[in-house]
Amino acid sequence: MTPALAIERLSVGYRVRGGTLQALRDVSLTIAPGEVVGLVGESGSGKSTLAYAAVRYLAANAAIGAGRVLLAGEDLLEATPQALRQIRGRRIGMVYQDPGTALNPSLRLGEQVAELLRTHLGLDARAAEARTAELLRMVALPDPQFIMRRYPHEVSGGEKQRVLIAMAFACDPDLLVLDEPTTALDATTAAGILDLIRALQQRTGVAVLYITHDLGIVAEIAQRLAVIYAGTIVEEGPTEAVLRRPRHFYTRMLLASLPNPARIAERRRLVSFPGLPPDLRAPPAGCVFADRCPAVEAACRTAPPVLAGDAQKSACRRADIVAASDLGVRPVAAANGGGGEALLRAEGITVEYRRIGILDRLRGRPGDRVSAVSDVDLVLARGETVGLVGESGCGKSTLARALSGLVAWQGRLVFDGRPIAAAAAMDRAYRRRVQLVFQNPDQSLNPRMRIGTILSRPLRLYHALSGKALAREIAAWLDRVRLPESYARRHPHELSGGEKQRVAIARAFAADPAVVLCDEITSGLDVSIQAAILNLLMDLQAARGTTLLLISHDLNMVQHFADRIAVMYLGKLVELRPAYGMARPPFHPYSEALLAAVPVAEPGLHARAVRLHGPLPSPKNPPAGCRFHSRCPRKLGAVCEAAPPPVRTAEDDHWIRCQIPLGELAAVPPIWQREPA
Amino acid sequence: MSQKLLPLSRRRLLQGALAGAGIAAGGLPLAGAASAQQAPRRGGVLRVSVTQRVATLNPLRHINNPEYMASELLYSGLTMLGASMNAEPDLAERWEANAEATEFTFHLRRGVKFHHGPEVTAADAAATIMAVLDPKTASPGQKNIGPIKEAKAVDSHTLKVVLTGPFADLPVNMAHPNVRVAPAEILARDVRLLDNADHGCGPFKLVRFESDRALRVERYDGYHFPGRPYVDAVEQILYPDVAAETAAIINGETDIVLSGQPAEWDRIGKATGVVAARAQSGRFHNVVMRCDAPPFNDARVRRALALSLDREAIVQLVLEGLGRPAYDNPVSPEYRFAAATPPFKRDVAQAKRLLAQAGHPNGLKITLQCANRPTTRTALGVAMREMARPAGFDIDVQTIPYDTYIANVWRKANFYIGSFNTQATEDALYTLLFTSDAPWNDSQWNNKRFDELVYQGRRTIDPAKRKELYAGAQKLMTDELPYLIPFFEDLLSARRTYVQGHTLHPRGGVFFMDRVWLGDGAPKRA
Amino acid sequence: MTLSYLVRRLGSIVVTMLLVSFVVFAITQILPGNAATMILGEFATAEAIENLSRQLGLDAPWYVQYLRWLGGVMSGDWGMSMTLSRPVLPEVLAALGRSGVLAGLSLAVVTAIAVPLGVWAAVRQGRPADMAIGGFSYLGISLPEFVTATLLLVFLVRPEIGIFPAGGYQPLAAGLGTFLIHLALPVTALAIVLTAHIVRQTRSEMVDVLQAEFVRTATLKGLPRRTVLFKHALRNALLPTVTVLALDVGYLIGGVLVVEDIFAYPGLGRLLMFAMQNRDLPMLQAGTLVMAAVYAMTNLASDLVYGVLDRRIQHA
Amino acid sequence: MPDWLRRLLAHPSGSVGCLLLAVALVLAVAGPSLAPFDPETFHPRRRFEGPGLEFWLGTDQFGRDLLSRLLHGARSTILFGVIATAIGTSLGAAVGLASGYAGGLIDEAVMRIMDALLAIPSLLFSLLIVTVLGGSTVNAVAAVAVTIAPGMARIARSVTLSVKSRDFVAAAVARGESHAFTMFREVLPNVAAAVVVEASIRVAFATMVGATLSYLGLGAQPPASDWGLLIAEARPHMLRNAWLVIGPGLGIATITIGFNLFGDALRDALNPRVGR
Repeated sequence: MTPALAIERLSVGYRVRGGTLQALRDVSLTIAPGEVVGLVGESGSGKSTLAYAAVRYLAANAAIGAGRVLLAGEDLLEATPQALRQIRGRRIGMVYQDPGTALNPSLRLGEQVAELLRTHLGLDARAAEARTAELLRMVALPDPQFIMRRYPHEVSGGEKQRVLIAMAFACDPDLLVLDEPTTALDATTAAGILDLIRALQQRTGVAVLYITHDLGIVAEIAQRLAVIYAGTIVEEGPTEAVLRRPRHFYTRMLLASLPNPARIAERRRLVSFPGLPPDLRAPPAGCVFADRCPAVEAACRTAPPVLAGDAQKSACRRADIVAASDLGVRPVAAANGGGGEALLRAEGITVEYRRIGILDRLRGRPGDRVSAVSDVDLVLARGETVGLVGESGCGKSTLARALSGLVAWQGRLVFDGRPIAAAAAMDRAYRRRVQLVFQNPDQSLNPRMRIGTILSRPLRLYHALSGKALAREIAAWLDRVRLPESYARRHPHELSGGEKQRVAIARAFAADPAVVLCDEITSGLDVSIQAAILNLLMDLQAARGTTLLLISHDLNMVQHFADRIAVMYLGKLVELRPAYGMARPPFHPYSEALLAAVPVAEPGLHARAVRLHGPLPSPKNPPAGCRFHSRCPRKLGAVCEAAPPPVRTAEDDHWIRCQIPLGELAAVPPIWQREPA
Repeated sequence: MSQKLLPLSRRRLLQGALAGAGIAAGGLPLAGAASAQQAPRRGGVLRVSVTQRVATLNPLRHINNPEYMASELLYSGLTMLGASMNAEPDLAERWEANAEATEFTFHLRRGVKFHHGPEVTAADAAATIMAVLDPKTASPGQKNIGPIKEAKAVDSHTLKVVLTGPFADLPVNMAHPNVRVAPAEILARDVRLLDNADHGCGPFKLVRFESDRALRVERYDGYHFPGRPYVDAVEQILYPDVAAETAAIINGETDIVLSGQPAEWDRIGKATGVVAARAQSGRFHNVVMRCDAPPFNDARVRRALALSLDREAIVQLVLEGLGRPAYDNPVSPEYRFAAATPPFKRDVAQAKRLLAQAGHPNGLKITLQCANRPTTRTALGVAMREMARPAGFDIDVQTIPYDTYIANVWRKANFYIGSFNTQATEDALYTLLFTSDAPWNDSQWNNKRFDELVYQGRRTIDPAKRKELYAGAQKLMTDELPYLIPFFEDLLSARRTYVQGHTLHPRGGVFFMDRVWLGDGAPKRA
Repeated sequence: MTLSYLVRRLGSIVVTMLLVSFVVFAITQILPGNAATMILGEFATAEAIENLSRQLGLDAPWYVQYLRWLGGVMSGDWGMSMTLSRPVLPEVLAALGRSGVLAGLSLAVVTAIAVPLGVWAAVRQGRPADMAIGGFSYLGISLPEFVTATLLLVFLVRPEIGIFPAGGYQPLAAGLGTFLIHLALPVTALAIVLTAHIVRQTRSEMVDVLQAEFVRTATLKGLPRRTVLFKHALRNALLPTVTVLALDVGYLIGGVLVVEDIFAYPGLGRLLMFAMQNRDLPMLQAGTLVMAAVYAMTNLASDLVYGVLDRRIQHA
Repeated sequence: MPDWLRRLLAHPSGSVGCLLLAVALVLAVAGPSLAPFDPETFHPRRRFEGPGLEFWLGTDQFGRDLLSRLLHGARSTILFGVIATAIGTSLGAAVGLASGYAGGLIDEAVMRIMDALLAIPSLLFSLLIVTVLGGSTVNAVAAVAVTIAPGMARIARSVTLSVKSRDFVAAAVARGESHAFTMFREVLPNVAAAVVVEASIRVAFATMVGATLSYLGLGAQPPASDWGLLIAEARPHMLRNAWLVIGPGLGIATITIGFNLFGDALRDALNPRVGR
């Protein structure tokens, strides 16, 4: 049978300053009709180049060196522009990573779908509109007429992605290329999108190339899996086989660097990759992974390995020993555990933003009041790690900013036995003891300062160091975060993302703080780097007894590292529980949904579908009563809308804010169920 | 083309004769009009381009050539200035003076009507003269129309002008562009009523006045010189940019360039279908040197500067050769009583010597201020700087905006360049600029002897004697050098070849558009 | 939201215009020489000047003069011109109308030429067409108006060509052809700089937008190239250009000053030059105020258009 | 060599711009000593000559050597734009930085004033100021600087606001740094790049406004040889010797193109989005 898509020995390079970046080298991949193939790789691995090569859409500086891209046997690289137009959108559908930018901001959504139908199916305006409505209903958008008249910015990210999916399926294509379609979305939304894609794929039987960095997603959707690294496919085979018994060290390490609720025994430490991917302007002669491989041999560096094998192909000379290798993982660091003496006690912390328009002022109205954080009680004990999770916009970053005095707050704060009345009262001593690490090091490191200067600030301010002593201490801190001393003279842009975040961490710890607030510090990083950063953080914590507040949207990651977990929804804490035993009910319905939404790279391990309705309400006017009631899958009824939910204490260290009695909350089936192997 | 001086009899001077008026009406052969001897033809629209704006239609307030032209088109005066700078009859048919020339009687033409109907009477003329003299009117002519004590109507068509002292030139002064007869009734009500409306009795009546663009007048059929004007309408069109003005006449959009610029004249002359006209005049630039303050209170310094300038070269460099060197006598040969001024050569060595004698052996550093309009002032300044350098003068030329010049420099600064048109008479010139009591006496020369000569001259009726007196005054000026007057500028204009009867009057502000007609090849315009 | 925005913008314009009026008044008050001297000219007596000063209220303290003037402006009495002996306001408005025609036509021409050129250059990025357009636009923005206008005058206004008048203005009543041909050269002179500027703007916006992901989406939908370029890309690239066009009205006003003078076009620019040369203070104040108001209003209009067209702004 | 400079020179328009500015720099420094003649010496018999062996670019209405006048005028012409921009930029940037950093009512008030100044089109504003002060080079520089300042203030302020919202400023605040340190060490260096880029483009504009002021008789005054003034003086004579306009016209175009190219390339070089 002719494959839906066959990429044969494709090489693509980009002309850049200093030579040609060889993005893809001799890559072959086939997708049978009806098959879902996952293509997994980290940023810069060439997975997007491969995806766009499949529709022959490459940047102006790209050069296709050799190879063929066959769509049902027809070579796209030979196709005329007109033929290509006939194929795109009609025979190949695409869904993109960021639905926010993939839609034209100045055209109504309906028109963006309808023009496709008019172009390819020759429908007239009325028929196209009717069909658009049908398609939107198909992607489970409840009110198509309403959505069609909206502009992209007027609907949520999930809804935009649904519109894009509707477009991809509009002409009943043979092939679907999905480029990280859930990455830009919140976990709960992403889970819904993934459900939708899976359902539509099963219904239409379209062949799918699913590109992602997330092995967990692949595990849920793909029948076959290809792992790409530094422009070459290093392993390929049936999903289950690859995940269970990887035959390439890269795959193996990638799996090991993922936090996995199923492998809770490895808590607090992940496998991290040494080194960096090779410079593709001058790719190595031998195995591309040789520099970072724990089992590298001299022979690996001389000749390129061949992708070989029957069903499960691997480009590793030592494919046989991969699964058995221990990867040199260090023993599990002892969990400090909660329950220590309270270091930072926050009571009823509330952060409000007020916006008074001129009309409001004229009419004497108070204006909009946005409460980003509402009445939060949280205790951080000495030396413990508290995870704070929630969707984006739930107020978790604002809470961190309040605790470090960057925004004004109301409530009560006691630090180390000393009450602090307001943000203004946070003096230099407090600021030294409570440090904040920001999400994006590009933002948090001054691009015009050298790394040495950046690190010198806390040392000068809090430790009054100068001269040689200062230089020594800077060097010491660089060493502690495993960066070369010479980096002191560099500017931030000369560092990679992970290295920059190390500098930011060093700057925070250099103040000798008691508490470090980590605000999504790994969310912009690849998993392999994320693991290294988190490991570093844990090492520093272990060495200095620091208290950590680990803020993240990634529940999977947080439960791996934290002692206790706080779940936040629309500015309110809804649940606080020990991380250990995260899989054990009772759950707040929101926590339950968050847990269920995390894809796990464990074949055969399936999460129960717990899906939320609709988009996140605006914090400008949060729902009355329980703020979660508008999306809650287990809403009781009027009572949820009327009264604020009570706090129900399950155990010493576990409480849930919900109307549903604990017993009912506890009586839920387990979230993860293992398929019999 | 120099003007021959006409010896004028006492009678001719003091009494305008009907016969004389006839000659003037027929059109004395004026400069540049030599070719225009066919019979005048009526009809057509004449377009005249100007570079300055007509700010007001009030003739009493007119100050520049385009405005003078407007005055002429719409209004008439008691007399008009002939080509030889003599007074010719206009509204006044004739006039006579008493023996001492302290009282003049003007006899007005009968049946002349204002454009809006009423007849022009002596009362109107008297009111006009008194309005010009009234400081509230702020007429530029207030001090220039003669030592008039009073003007009054003797009867409906007889005007008597009583002077404060003898003044032989009064009939000529009555041709001053600011003395255009306006209705007494309007003047009594509010002089400002003249600003935007036509209350004249001139050859044309107003059709349209857009100050920023154009002025259009049409023939007034009741004009008191029968047969004139010849053209149906005259349009005066404003081109602030000289290059655009030139382009317009070369293109045939306009028929006459009212006043041309030396730099463009060459180009105009070469264009087909265009005649570049040129006439000598007494218009000059004067370098003002304050005689009451150092360094120019020493006549040797003034002489040294005068000697260091190459007059011929200046005419070439500054005027493109379109002028004559002047040797510091403001009275050009066009004036009735001009005396010959001996030319002298540039003499750097002598200049240097004089400068040293005056106490500047190491040279003299001094700032010369030049207004930016007309550009010839700056050019003259730059030329002087360069020419006087070898003699030891280090002249720093400062160009300043015209209005700053008027506000801060003119009549105030030590060393600057002025510019003046030909005046109607020597007396007008002298009493305007040079006598101790002259309103614009800017060099503060204040020479009693000179004042005496001028005063004698104005009360002397005998031309020969007058000429002698004025010659003395001229000699005094070239001896003492209160001003440097390097050149007389030629008057320039241009016209399309089909334009007939157009003349260049040496006075500069006299145009006689009512005598112009359009010959063969003129475009048909509405 | 939108209403509140509008109210805020209008409010800020009122404040801005008040400040502008003050700046203008202040500047003109520092002019050398007494206004009365300027009105009466070089020939006036001291007595007359004193009289007129009193009459004009020039003996009052500056803030009283300012408030009087401002009150006059508010009530439509903008004063009398000192040189033209006429009320200022009708003069300024008539001139403004004619300048508006000139500027509006220039903007229209610029938009009609520059936007397609900019699109073309962006599409042909890095190719000879782009280079040529880029070269032209660098030259265009680097030549002052008085040079281009002079060159146009000298090379195009010739009897051999015989099409273009040397300047002046003919009302529409004189016939559409006459009307337009008198506008041709001033419009060209004004348009050259602006065209260059807008071409660059459009090109750079277009280059940015062509790299945007929604253009990729449109292309990968298999839409015809034309649809992608004009319906998807240009629509979004034009938004910032709208703002730039409004800013260019500022350039345009500057250009109008010079170009109107050279081409004898009786607009606001020339009126202002005339007022400046003659120290006609009421005219100067009125003209400057009107120009500033026009400029401020254009900016407001462009902001509003931008707001209406780009719904992302209101959202933010 | 710093990274941005390398990127600047690698940029095609950047290299051309740098070349043109290098030429301008040489002219500004060494122009007068390169001149073959005294720029003010008349050659009365050699007026309006076209380019030739003795007078390479020909002569003007006084028979002065055009090339020498151009070379002598280069310094003041180039310096005009540079100095006016430098003054205007420093003023504006200082106001914008302070205002943006201070925020609140001060910011509101300052920006309203800047808006008012911006509402008067810049050439008109310059003209007004020069009309008041009187035409001279110094006054023209001041006038152009004053018109540049509010725009620069707006730019500096908006960049300051955006920089202020970046996390490294929040980090400085959270660390307890002084206002002076935050403003001058954290914010200013990040504002400076945008300001410098904008300023380098404004130089071209300032040069053109300077030339226009001279053309209108309100800038440099004879016998100076600023290029704008050369054009103004040559305008009546341009039909007899077109070089009198073409020479300084090309000169002005060269400088303004140079600064425009340089500024654009600098913008790209300093902008990481395009640079990498």
